[in-house]
Amino acid sequence: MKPNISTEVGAIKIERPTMLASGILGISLEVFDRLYKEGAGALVTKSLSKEPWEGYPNPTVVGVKAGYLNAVGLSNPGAPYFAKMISSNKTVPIIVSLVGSIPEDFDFMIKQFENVKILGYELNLSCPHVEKVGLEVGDDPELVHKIVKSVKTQSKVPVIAKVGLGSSDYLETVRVACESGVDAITAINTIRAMAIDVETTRPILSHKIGGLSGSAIKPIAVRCVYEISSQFDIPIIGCGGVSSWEDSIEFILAGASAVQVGSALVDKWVGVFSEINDGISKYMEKKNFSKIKDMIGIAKKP
Amino acid sequence: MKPNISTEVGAIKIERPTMLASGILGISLEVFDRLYKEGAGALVTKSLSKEPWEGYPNPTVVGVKAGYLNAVGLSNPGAPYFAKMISSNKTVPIIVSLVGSIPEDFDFMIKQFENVKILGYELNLSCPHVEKVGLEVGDDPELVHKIVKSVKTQSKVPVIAKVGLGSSDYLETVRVACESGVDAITAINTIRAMAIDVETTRPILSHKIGGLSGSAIKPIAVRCVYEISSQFDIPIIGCGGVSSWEDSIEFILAGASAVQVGSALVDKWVGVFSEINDGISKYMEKKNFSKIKDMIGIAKKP
Amino acid sequence: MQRNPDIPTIVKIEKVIDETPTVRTLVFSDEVLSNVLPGQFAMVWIPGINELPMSVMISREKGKAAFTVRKHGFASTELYSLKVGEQLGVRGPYGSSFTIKQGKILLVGGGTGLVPLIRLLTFLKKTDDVTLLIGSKTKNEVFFEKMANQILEHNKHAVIVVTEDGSYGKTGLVTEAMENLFSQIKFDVVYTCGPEKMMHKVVQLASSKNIYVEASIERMMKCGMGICGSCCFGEVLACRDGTVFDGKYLLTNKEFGYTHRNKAGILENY
Amino acid sequence: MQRNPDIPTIVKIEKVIDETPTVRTLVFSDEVLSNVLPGQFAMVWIPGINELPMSVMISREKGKAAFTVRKHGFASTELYSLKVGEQLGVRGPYGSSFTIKQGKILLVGGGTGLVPLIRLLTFLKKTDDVTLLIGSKTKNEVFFEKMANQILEHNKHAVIVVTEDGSYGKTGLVTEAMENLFSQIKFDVVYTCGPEKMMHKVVQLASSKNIYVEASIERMMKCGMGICGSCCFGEVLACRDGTVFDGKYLLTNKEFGYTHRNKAGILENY
Ligand SMILES: Cc1cc2nc3c(=O)[nH]c(=O)nc-3n(C[C@H](O)[C@H](O)[C@H](O)COP(=O)(O)OP(=O)(O)OC[C@H]3O[C@@H](n4cnc5c(N)ncnc54)[C@H](O)[C@@H]3O)c2cc1C
Ligand SMILES: Cc1cc2nc3c(=O)[nH]c(=O)nc-3n(C[C@H](O)[C@H](O)[C@H](O)COP(=O)(O)OP(=O)(O)OC[C@H]3O[C@@H](n4cnc5c(N)ncnc54)[C@H](O)[C@@H]3O)c2cc1C
Ligand SMILES: Cc1cc2nc3c(=O)[nH]c(=O)nc-3n(C[C@H](O)[C@H](O)[C@H](O)COP(=O)(O)O)c2cc1C
Ligand SMILES: Cc1cc2nc3c(=O)[nH]c(=O)nc-3n(C[C@H](O)[C@H](O)[C@H](O)COP(=O)(O)O)c2cc1C
Ligand code: FES
Ligand code: FES
Repeated sequence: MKPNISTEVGAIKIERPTMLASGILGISLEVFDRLYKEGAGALVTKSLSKEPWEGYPNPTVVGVKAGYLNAVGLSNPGAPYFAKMISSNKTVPIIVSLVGSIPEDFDFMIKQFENVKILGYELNLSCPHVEKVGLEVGDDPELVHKIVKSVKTQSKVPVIAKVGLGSSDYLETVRVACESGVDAITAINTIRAMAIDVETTRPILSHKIGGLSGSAIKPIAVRCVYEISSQFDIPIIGCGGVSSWEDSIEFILAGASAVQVGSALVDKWVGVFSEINDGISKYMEKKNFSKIKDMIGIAKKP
Repeated sequence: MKPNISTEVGAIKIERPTMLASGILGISLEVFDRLYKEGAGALVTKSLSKEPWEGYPNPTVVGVKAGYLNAVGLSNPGAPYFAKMISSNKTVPIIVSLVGSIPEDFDFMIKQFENVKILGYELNLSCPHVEKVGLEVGDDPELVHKIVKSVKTQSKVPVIAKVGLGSSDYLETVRVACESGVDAITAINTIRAMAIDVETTRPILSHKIGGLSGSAIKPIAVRCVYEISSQFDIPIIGCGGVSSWEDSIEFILAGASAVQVGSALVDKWVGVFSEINDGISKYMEKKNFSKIKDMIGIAKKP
Repeated sequence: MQRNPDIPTIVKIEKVIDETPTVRTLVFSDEVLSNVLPGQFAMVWIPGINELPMSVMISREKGKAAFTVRKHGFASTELYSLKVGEQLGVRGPYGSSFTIKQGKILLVGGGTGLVPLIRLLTFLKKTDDVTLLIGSKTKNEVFFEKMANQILEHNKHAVIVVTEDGSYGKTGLVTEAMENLFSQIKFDVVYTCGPEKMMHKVVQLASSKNIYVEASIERMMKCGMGICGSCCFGEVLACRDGTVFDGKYLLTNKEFGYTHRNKAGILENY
Repeated sequence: MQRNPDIPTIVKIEKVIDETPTVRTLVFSDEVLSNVLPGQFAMVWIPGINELPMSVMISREKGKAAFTVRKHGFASTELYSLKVGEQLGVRGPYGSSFTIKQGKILLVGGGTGLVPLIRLLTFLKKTDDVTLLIGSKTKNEVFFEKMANQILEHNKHAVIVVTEDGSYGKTGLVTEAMENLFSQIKFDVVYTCGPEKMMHKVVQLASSKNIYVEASIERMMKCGMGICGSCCFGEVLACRDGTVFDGKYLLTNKEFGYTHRNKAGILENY
């Protein structure tokens, strides 16, 4: 029998455990539809704000030896525009990523999606390069509490909190988010980092400091998933450097119910999803796992 | 005229800006002497504790895609033994790394080195995989204050604090260390991370979680050096993923007065120091920098 | 060590050529960019200023490449204003390229859209019969005419300039000149690059005659490598799936010729 | 994709061979390890238990490699006790190898120190005149005698076993037998691997006769790749500069034959 690679992230049920990470190509329904057909189990949108944001000037994305740096600056068309754009959606499993500074920002945005078919929300509490949102929210437990509480009251669909490594203990953010009723955790976002060009003696990104993604951060992300799943009883989505089925299994063994793929698109393009799904399926067959659930967190056995 | 690659880290003057990082081969005077002759400007010892430590069982060091993971567990022969071992030193520029939990630990260790020729101490406030020392100290500002104050009172040589990314704001640790009188900062140590083998479904390191080093962490380390040098007036030693002269210049442009090299020894072995020194020298010649100081922090220009 | 295409390589401008009062070609040495395929582009970092996608222009000297830039807004004007000896960061090459076909070939270019077409000329066979249509508003905005003639000197060829105001060459729109040619010559393939409205018309015309046609598309680009999504063009990404698409596909893309996204990702009309 | 030698590759034990009551050979498939040079070792992960350095043993089957392990303390006993079908992680190969010389060759091995010497035999020329001295405490601890004879069947050769209690072969220490041979034969090269006291004597004897000699050194190993420092041996690192060193160097190293470091890095006497 073919193994079943569908998975559940709390109340979110998806056919395949590989999602598109937020901010990656996540700007149009047509692209979502294409990636869904290519094998992504769910599509997380770019993080949306109340109003459209242009983001930072270029350079906003560059390579480094073991990954990528970006300070896109959360450019996005704004929640109202985006909600309208995907309002015709019937089939694509979309998770809407939201970014804001106060509960009211989130309330406003959630209203926009009231009649739009989406799987859930992902709260970006972890963007490392824009002021007053992202990590600056995630690093403030009281604010996290208020935002999650409020979003949970407003939202009819599950709510995921996306955390990252900021200037406070991310496990504290997870704790507060869990206590405030969040349905799942995505870990992790990019890690604050920079690159300086030695010829011009300048930081390369226009914002100077950006976020590191890709293979470089995978061992850190796996550690975070392992720590969260060891300390909390909450579904986890692993994110950070996933580029192969082995990486995905590694996150699942550490405690993730699903994974998100971002930077790996550079090397593998849209075929990355089916490549990973097939690999997971073959692995499960070989190892006699019949469903994803049987693998989640088993690296924690003593 | 040949550029001058000697540098000063506060009161510590060294002939070349490339140091051996703590924990790397740092176990015998003979090896230090060899690496000094190979071009290292200074040699930082393994972090020493009051008593000998065996460290964790193997596996303690393994590769990952973009670097290395280690949880050696601070194995070391103890400060008294080590002090005796290097007591005959006359020529090698040694920086003694110390690890402990309370000020008294450090006081005891510093006594051992009273009559030994060393350049300075590096306080390991940042080892990410041993309990009650390293990051668990670095994450506690009050303890950092007490330890640094006490060490500064005892020590006749300069004292460096080595920081890393823990569960609190590392810039706060830097601030407290500076206010407590530390002479320089080394940034950064390895970052908590892990790898799980998918075939056996087990964490690879015996300690499960270890520290990530190598190319993977370089952009994060450069960011930290840049942030510290933007906010504090303190000499900085850059560490994390240095494997070429370009990397070293990148750290210097970000604000470092010198760099430490660790994981790069795997690929380049002991020739790494002279390779980097030569590269720095050629770069300075081409760019018309006559001394290291002229390059420190210039990436911060607007 | 192989160079990482996603990390800027610093090059130094060695020569600046004034093509028109608002267009300049900046020449520099770079082995990798000197060898890109026609249609491929680079992300060009003007340190301290911005980074822009630029088609890679040929240089007739070995190991050299160039950008031909029109001064327009802030970033392109800064790029245009760089002097010999100043530095640029280049990453790439990115994107797909024109498919090299043989026979009776028509190229239709406007403005800096000529850049990839000029490179394409250097990839054609000596046996090809090549017609290049250069569209321009007015005489002093015409460039690359002489260079195109030189590249094609051993081919059966025609380089035809069309100005809207009739100050040079033929008068009218380049697409009108193209319709005229179509009534005389049966082309095997049409390549186009320039303003999207123009390309849209070219693709429609060629398709209506069942002639294979390819166009190179411009969209807002940030990463150039297919992750940021800013160049999204229907369900494809211009930087990665393109920039070159064939006419058959383009006519199914409802953005083609009508809309593109701004920096925030909002659709705007052309 | 090339495999990263520093990440454990999981292999499955396919065959277990009892060599003596306390020594077993575990055979597995691994293209990389099947082709290592004589003297090279792997770091062998016994999942959930520990990781130990092990010389890579040959297998006579293509694409296979093996470890020959003596049960001793906790980790080696766990390794020894593994069954067919169980998994091991292997990383490497690490370390230098014996220099292949020609002529009259003497190999002096003790215990599992025979492992790299047996591999070395497979690298010798058919024209070499080869003598292998196998030292052992007693008869039932002798192994690899037959295999050595088989490998050398087309060479002029002698495989001589020396037991301390005289229960098999010659009686006495292997180094005594070596002195005897030296009085009869002029060897061109001597290779040795085994207990360090034994190797020390072998190196001294060969050097006193001006015969080129190499020995493979064991030290506490953690990383295997030259960063942790645990295998430090004077100013060299056994895992990286060695494990094979020539006699001339070894006699300048004041640790050789006398001291080694424990897990904390403290020098202990042999
Ligand atoms: C694949 C590709 C190849 C190109 N090749 C050339 C070339 O060879 N020569 C040339 O002169 N121009 C070329 N362009 C256009 C160029 O990148 C700029 O869009 C143009 O120079 C305007 O820049 P600006 O600074 O004046 O823009 P601004 O004045 O800041 O903005 C004006 C408009 O320019 C466009 N623009 C600005 N930034 C970008 C960006 N990062 N990506 C895409 N469009 C942008 C937008 O439509 C914007 O609304 C190319 C564009 C693309 C996508
Ligand atoms: C390069 C090299 C090749 C080797 N090849 C073989 C081989 O082919 N077959 C074989 O049986 N043994 C081999 N050994 C020895 C083996 O690695 C172990 O040292 C031995 O099996 C004892 O392990 P243990 O678990 O019984 O040790 P324990 O009982 O835990 O300790 C006993 C002693 O074993 C040594 N030891 C333990 N762990 C290590 C370690 N990580 N590195 C080095 N020494 C250690 C120490 O001297 C220790 O004091 C080799 C060692 C090295 C360095
Ligand atoms: C270009 C780019 C844009 C991103 N934008 C967002 C974003 O808008 N919101 C968000 O939560 N994460 C954003 N991220 C972070 C990714 O979702 C992901 O957490 C991170 O890249 C790590 O995954 P990866 O290593 O697979 O790329 C972005 C990452 C990149 C590279
Ligand atoms: C095997 C190993 C052992 C280490 N031991 C120590 C240590 O004892 N004390 C310490 O402060 N840092 C220790 N470190 C961290 C290094 O000093 C350095 O901060 C880190 O490896 C990043 O530098 P790199 O990328 O150049 O290796 C160790 C690192 C490695 C890889
Ligand atoms: S420019 Fe980023 S996806 Fe095309
Ligand atoms: S075993 Fe780590 S340096 Fe040799």
